[in-house]
Amino acid sequence: ERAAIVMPGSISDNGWNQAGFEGLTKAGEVLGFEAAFSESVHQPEQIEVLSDYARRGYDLVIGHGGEFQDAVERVAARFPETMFMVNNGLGTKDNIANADFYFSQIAYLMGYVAGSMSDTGTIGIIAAQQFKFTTDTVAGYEAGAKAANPDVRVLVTWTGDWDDIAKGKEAALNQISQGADVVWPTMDSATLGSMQAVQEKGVYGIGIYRDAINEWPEILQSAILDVRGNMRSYLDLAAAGKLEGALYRADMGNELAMRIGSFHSDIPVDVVDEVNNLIDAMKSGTLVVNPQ
Amino acid sequence: MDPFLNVTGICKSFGAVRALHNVNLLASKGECIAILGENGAGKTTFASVLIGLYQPDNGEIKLGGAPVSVSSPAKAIEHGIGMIHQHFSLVGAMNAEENILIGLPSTKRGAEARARIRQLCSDFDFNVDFDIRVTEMPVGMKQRVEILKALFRDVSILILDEPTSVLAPTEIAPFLKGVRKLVANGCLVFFISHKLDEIREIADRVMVMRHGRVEGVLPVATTPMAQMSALMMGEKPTSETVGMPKAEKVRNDTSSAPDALVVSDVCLIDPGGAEILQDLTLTVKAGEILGIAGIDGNGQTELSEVITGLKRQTSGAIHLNGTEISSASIASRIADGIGFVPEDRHAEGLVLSLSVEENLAFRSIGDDRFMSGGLISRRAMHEIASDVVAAFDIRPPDPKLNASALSGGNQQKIVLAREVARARNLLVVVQPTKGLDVGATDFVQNQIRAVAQSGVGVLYISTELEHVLDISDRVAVMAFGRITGVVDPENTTLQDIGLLMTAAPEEVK
Amino acid sequence: MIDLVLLGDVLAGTARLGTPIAFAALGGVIAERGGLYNIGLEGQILAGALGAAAGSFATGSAMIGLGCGIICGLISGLLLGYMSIRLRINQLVGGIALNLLLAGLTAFLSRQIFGAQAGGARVNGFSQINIPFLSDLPVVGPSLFSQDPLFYLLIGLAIAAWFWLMKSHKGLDLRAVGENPKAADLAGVPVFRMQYLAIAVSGALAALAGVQLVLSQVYVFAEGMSAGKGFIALAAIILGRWSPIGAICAALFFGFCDAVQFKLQFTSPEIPYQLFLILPYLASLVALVVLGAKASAPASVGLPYDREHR
Amino acid sequence: MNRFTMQRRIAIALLSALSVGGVLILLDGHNPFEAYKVLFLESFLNYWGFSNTLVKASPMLLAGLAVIIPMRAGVFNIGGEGQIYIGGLFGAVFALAIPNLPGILGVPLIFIAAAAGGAFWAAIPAYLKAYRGTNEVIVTLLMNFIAIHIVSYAVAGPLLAEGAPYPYSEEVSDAYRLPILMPQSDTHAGFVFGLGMTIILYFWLRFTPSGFQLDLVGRNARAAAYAGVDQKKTIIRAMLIGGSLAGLAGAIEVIGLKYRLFHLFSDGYGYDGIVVAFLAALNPIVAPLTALFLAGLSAGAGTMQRAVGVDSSVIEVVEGLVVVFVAAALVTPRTTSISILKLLAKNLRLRRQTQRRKKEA
Ligand SMILES: Nc1ncnc2c1ncn2[C@@H]1O[C@H](COP(=O)(O)OP(=O)(O)OP(=O)(O)O)[C@@H](O)[C@H]1O
Ligand SMILES: Nc1ncnc2c1ncn2[C@@H]1O[C@H](COP(=O)(O)OP(=O)(O)OP(=O)(O)O)[C@@H](O)[C@H]1O
Ligand SMILES: [Mg+2]
Ligand SMILES: [Mg+2]
Repeated sequence: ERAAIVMPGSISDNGWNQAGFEGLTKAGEVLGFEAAFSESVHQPEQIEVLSDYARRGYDLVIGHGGEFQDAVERVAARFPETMFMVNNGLGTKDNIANADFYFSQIAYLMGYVAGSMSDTGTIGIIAAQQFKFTTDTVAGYEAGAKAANPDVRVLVTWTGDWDDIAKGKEAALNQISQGADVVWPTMDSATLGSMQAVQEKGVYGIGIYRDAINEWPEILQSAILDVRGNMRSYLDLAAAGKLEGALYRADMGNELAMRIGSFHSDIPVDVVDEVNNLIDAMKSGTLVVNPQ
Repeated sequence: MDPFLNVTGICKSFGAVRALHNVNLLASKGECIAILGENGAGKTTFASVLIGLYQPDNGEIKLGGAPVSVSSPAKAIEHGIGMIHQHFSLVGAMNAEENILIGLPSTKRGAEARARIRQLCSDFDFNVDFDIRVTEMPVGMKQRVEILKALFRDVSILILDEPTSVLAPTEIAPFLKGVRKLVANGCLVFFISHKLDEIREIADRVMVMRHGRVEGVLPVATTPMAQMSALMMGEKPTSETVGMPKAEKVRNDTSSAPDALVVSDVCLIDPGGAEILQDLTLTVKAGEILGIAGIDGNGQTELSEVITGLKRQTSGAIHLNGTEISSASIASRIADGIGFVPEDRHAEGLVLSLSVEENLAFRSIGDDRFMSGGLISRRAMHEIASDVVAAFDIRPPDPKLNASALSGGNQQKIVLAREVARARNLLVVVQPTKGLDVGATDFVQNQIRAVAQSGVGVLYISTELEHVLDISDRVAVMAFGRITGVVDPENTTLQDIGLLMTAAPEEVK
Repeated sequence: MIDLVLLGDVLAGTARLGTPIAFAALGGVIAERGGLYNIGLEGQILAGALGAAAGSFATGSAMIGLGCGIICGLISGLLLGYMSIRLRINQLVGGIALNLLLAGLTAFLSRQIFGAQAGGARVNGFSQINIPFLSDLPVVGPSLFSQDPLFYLLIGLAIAAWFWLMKSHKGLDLRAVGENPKAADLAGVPVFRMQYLAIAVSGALAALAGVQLVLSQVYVFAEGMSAGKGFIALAAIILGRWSPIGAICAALFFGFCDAVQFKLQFTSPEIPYQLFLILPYLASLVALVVLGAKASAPASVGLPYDREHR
Repeated sequence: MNRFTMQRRIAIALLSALSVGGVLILLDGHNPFEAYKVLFLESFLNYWGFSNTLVKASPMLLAGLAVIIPMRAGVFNIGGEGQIYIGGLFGAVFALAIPNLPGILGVPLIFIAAAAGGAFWAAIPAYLKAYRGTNEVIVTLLMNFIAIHIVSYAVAGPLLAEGAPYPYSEEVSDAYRLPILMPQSDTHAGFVFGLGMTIILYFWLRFTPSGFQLDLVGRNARAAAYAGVDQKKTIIRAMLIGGSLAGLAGAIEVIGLKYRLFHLFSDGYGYDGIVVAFLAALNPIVAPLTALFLAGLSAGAGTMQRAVGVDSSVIEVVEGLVVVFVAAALVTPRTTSISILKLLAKNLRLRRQTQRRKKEA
């Protein structure tokens, strides 16, 4: 079995791409896959790169990000024998599977924590660019925050750049000076800049992709979108030859792929409990967060 | 005693062109050596080797007995070698003072330096405006700045490459006197010029060059002019070299001819408010050569530009063959058959990065001569150029060569050849003989006469008074943007003209 | 009162966002005044950033990081100089290629130096310096007089560069080289040496932009962290009319617009955010048109000087 | 340096670039020879590799021409990137708004719309340059950023395809897609179209008065004025042509490759165009060669990563080095403006002469 992943950004971005890269290589080691990757593949090259892997006989070719959906559809039609997967994709075919996350669900939890912990009643979220992943996340975050505190004000800043660290920092400083005392940066490298500002100004932050409190002590809670775990779950299927052209959506029910991280010690027990209750409600289906 | 400068076996080629071939020379301090040679003979190249601009392919330079390597102009300056360049090398965006001080050690740039520059100016009787940038200067002033720059650098060897070509006659004498003083103080001066009378006046010896070789180094005092020319031309008599009999000097009777050009009451006020041209009126009849004499910077350039459309007059009218063209575009004036040899060949007369043949065509590219079937015919362009190159003796005779590779004089010939061929109704020439050797000058003057004889009016603007007097049917003198008088070149004295040239504005009224 | 706080915020943001651009623009001015385009600013910012991060990472000293960053900038500047001056490569092609090369090299080296945790390795940097008394002023105090040391260095360097370029003899020589290298050469200016000097200094200044990003702002190196600042700096050079002070003002103006842009996102969330992102570029454009930047570039910038060519 | 022949210079240059790069590849833990084999073989000599090269060369060629024409008039068009975006936007909007025309009609109209878009984006700096003396470099540069954000807004907002996970528009209808030249691949007719443009522009510059005069303005504006050429109009004309060409590059990306308008659909092709143009010494007829070179380098570099696993950061270094060294080799002493073709021709002639001489001897 051979699998290849094609990523839009750099494998050392501390974010989406790094998660994807590590996901495939780690899973490959465990499952005995031969794993290949291409990083920083931009729009015009997508088709070329995806086809090339298919042509080289990779059994599974993964487009890491919704921006690959269209190119994967084109290429998949040409290589019916190859299985394709789009992380954060939307739209399946016989040999196209999608994997994505129920973003708004976990964002809701982050919003809830942030809303509960904000003294000022203002919290912020920073994103690079507006599309399904980010708009879902923002919506879930807002809803969660409102659930914790109906009067909360949620600041949203768009930086237009996933990797401009200085801009990430500036955006966070801006939100903080507007009164935000919890900030959730959701970019890639630029997240580092935002966290720097959070640390300097002594407010709280929220992590993404991994349990970020290990790196930044001011992290209240992290939305662990475990791309690794998510990929692991579908790579297991692939290894068993059972991967189908279906949507594999990770939600709070799939802890391997999506879960929350460690709680900051400042968070009172009752908030922790409420969050855990929310998770249970999500799992049981009594709490449905939109957009789904 | 060892000679001060000993040059042996210098060779320099540019591609296939052998610009210098085994040049040897001994020279001592306190001597002025003129370098004489046809256009393209290698004079500037030799000077450029001395100054470290070109690295010779072969050969050795010894100074005071010791071999020196002049690997850059900075090195040359260290060795006390300075040069005034044929084509100005000034920084346009800076003023005169800055241009003179560039590159000097800091110790020589203080307040005393400024005082010394002004002292030099008055010693040489130079009129330099220190408040304007070089781009705003008339050519004559640029040349004065170029000269000051070299003089300021306390050199023991000074090379002057055609230094007087755009100086006013009144400035030449004091300049030559100044140079003599330098020589007397022990400076070794090389004086490159096509003007035999200047050479005679200033040089001790003359080094005659031809096709990159030194044909001889002769004492000026005892060598007849004819011998110098003969050496320079390679034994052939002047007129034959240029392929045309020297025309009889015939004055055209144009009194009954129609007016080719009428300029009436033209004023030109520059953006700064200065009156460059003031109520200027003149007429050129068809077939007549009207000379314009005057000190450089008195509005001659602007007059030519107003007539050809490069500048728009503030008021007044211009008629060509009775039709008003006061506000016609440059293109339409070109189409009307106005030929124009501008003052600055590098700035506008030529496109240095184009080939000779393209330069010969670019101002008439839409003409039938250059077109076939609605497209530019590169072949026609080449054939026409081959003819012109032969007729004007442009060297090296390769129409595909970039114009930048040609010597100054040969470049000038390109411009002249093109415009002479273009002029159907009027030919305006400014400093047409600038940088031309004796033979080429004769040839060009003949060409201009021939153009006039074919019925075209010619406006001949030059600071070379002799050439103006020699060729013109009438001479108008310009000063301060006005015509201060129109004289008959046969019956006038230099003194009269000199008076008119310097007439104060109020006297003119 | 709110407005004053807002103003203070924006000013502080201006300094933060504008400083790296200003360093790079200052570098660009020096190079262009000497007749060389430095299109490699973007790559040199990265080189400086990596140098600073590596230096500080290895020794724990921000000062050594600063030194390493500057050295990386000098080297990358000299490299570009060699390409433009000696090899006479088209200066745009050379600069673009240098950007590509340095983007790759810094990424490669950072992966080697910091390992897989590339983005994560945090290093020691500078902290803010409060200028006594001035930093206590309302509004401008906290924003302008309580900055990191490199901001003050920027101001100092800008004034020094202006003085050197416009008032000193060597500065005159350098400008002459940029205007007409042949004239300068013939007047005895060592043209090539001056150009190497200018391009090396230019590289070092651009590198300071990267150093500032790493040692004063985010304390980590990240691939591609220059994020286009080198290109904005190119615009600032022109908007600042090739003057050190002007370029810095232009860079800070750009930073100002970017800072304002962030504020506007809060006040008008209904407007598409892309319009706000456009603001700094649009404002610079308008400023250019309004100010009528007629001033022209050094006459010979970009043209390789060849002594024997005429 | 002067003593080396052209081939020797290029060979030496490539060797130096590759050995420096080879060291890095070695450091990265791969076999440089294997990597280089892939780099060269798979960019030109392999069906798929060559097809990738052609796909990339198409926008690069048009973007290169979009730099060449204005530059020949003395205008520095850094704005190719922005013009590509706006051209792509105009083309896509047209294609999506009027989806039912037959291809024979629709495609030319899309091209016209895209050219108009690019020309419009170029007209602004052109006007500012010609009539207000504003420096075009900065205007075009700033407008690139603006254009990218405009397209970003368009595809995330009004043009966003239904249910799209990422900002992109609906697909253009089948009739509008450019024909595929190499079966099974994505090699669309864009490069051929670019070649056509190249030839037209070459002849225009060389054999028509208006083209010749445009060139004059760039070489010596004062001489051009003296030759009666209206500098302002020429600048505008050159920029409109340049902008149209870049706009066409945008259209080709949309209806040739992606069939949709994407956020960030051009990956710096406008800037690649600058390299293409200057490597070609601003001679249009050489631009296809330099575009192929640059595209092949980039395509080959990609395969080097996929086939051998060389780190992409190392590949960028190798690409940068190759461009630098080849550019250095192409600079001939003292004749920077001589085109590659001319040089090659000259070299061939020289070689034949020496061979003949050898035979005679
Ligand atoms: N840099 C150069 N590149 C190519 N050819 C050159 C160069 N410099 C000089 N030449 C050639 O060398 C020859 C000598 O030129 P040079 O300028 O020395 O002539 P000159 O005697 O000064 O002529 P003129 O009186 O016209 O100024 C000419 O044929 C010229 O074309
Ligand atoms: N770097 C450049 N900058 C500006 N113009 C150039 C440059 N290189 C070439 N040209 C001009 O482009 C035009 C066409 O180029 P090309 O090289 O084909 O002309 P050419 O050399 O005259 O052709 P040929 O030698 O086949 O007759 C010519 O006018 C040429 O001078
Ligand atoms: Mg000469
Ligand atoms: Mg001469």
